[in-house]
Amino acid sequence: MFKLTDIAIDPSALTKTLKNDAAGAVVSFEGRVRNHNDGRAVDHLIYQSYEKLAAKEAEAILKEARERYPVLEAHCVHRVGKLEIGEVAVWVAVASAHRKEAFDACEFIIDSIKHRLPIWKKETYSDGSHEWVNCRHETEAVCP
Amino acid sequence: MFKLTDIAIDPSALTKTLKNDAAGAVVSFEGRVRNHNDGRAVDHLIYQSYEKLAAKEAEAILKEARERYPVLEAHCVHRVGKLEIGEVAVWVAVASAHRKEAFDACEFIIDSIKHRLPIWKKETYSDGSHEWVNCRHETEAVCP
Amino acid sequence: MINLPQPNQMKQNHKLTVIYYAILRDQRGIDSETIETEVETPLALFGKLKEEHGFSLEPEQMRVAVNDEIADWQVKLADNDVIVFLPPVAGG
Amino acid sequence: MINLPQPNQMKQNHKLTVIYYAILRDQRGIDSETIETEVETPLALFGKLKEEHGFSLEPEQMRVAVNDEIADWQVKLADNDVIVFLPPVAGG
Repeated sequence: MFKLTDIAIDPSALTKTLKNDAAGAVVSFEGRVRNHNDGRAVDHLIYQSYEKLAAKEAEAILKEARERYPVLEAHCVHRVGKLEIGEVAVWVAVASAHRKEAFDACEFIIDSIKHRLPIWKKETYSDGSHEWVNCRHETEAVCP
Repeated sequence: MFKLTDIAIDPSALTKTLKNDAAGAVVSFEGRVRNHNDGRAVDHLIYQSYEKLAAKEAEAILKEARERYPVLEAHCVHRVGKLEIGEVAVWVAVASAHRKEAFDACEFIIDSIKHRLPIWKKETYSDGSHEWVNCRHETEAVCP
Repeated sequence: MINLPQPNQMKQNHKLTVIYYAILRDQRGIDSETIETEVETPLALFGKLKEEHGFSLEPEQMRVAVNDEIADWQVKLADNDVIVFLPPVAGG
Repeated sequence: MINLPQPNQMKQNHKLTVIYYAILRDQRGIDSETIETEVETPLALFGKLKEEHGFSLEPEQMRVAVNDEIADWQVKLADNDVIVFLPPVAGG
């Protein structure tokens, strides 16, 4: 399941959707708005998404994860709009029988989400300036 | 923070303790009681712990994780007593600025917890038989 | 035999819708627009729009979607196509 | 000079507390016990208990803790020491 939402993501409510008696492991990832990026103090973020293509691409990523790893459940929710420090921008969770595949699949999904989804992030800094940041040509250090 | 508890683990309440404005990534792991192990249908589990040594060893593991990876928060709670299918046996969560180190630290902690903590697990199967299982000499397949 | 262009191969105006996101939206100042143009490919369309609006991105930095599918920059555009130029992404 | 044992090096009875967990607890049938014995090391103590109670585990499969610290199997035990034999673990 993939969803774009413009209201606050509640990871605890979402995690309940992962109930599966065959699951021995649930790994989840929360991407939160940090108070800093690349050495600059961040005030808030704005996410824009190309909804139709983002949904299509995200479902393709979840399908690939299910094909690569023996997972029982794989879900992702991405926030759009204005986000304050500490808010959850993206949530990914995977349930599987054993833990190794849950870690691997969760990491595969979030890496793919960050690099492939048509979603853009504008950072506004404490000094009032702002910038559209991107991951594609940058290092992990800049793309948490 | 490490805690042993004989009451149900609530991951959502625990995740709130990870609030940290510098955190861009939170990775959490839930080890749940599966309805099967090694091909046998499981009815319930009983965990026993050597509390003093378990607490000492767990704090050492969390300290090692902080030394190896640049993490902001690293916590673990382990359940003891009788657990039914679907209940959470162990919860680990790590917050860090970037995601790679959160995944690595979380996986390091749960691997270490499973191999080093003086905690024992008795599986009772659907046919009424039971067995003390262990990870030390077995493969990942048997140690979810 | 001389290969004269047939009427339906001649350059003609298409009605194209362009939707802008992120830095392109900021630089264009609008979310979307419908354009009558004779350009035939997304590459040519972006070239024309870049010239008019001074976009800072180059096609090499982007992908393009036509009617909600990732497309080749050299695909032939048809009347009523919806084109989205995708700046480098930054989800998560 | 003949190296005769001094009185305080002679074998004498210690009072030791043993706590059992997991399969050892099941096989012993009790959680813990206090023993008066002249054995001097955890290894010798386990050998004696294994003989008495038919434990299925071997020392090679286990670690031992003395007074809540992991200890060497050959450490000298002292009066009032608390000994825990650790079956193979299975947390998580």
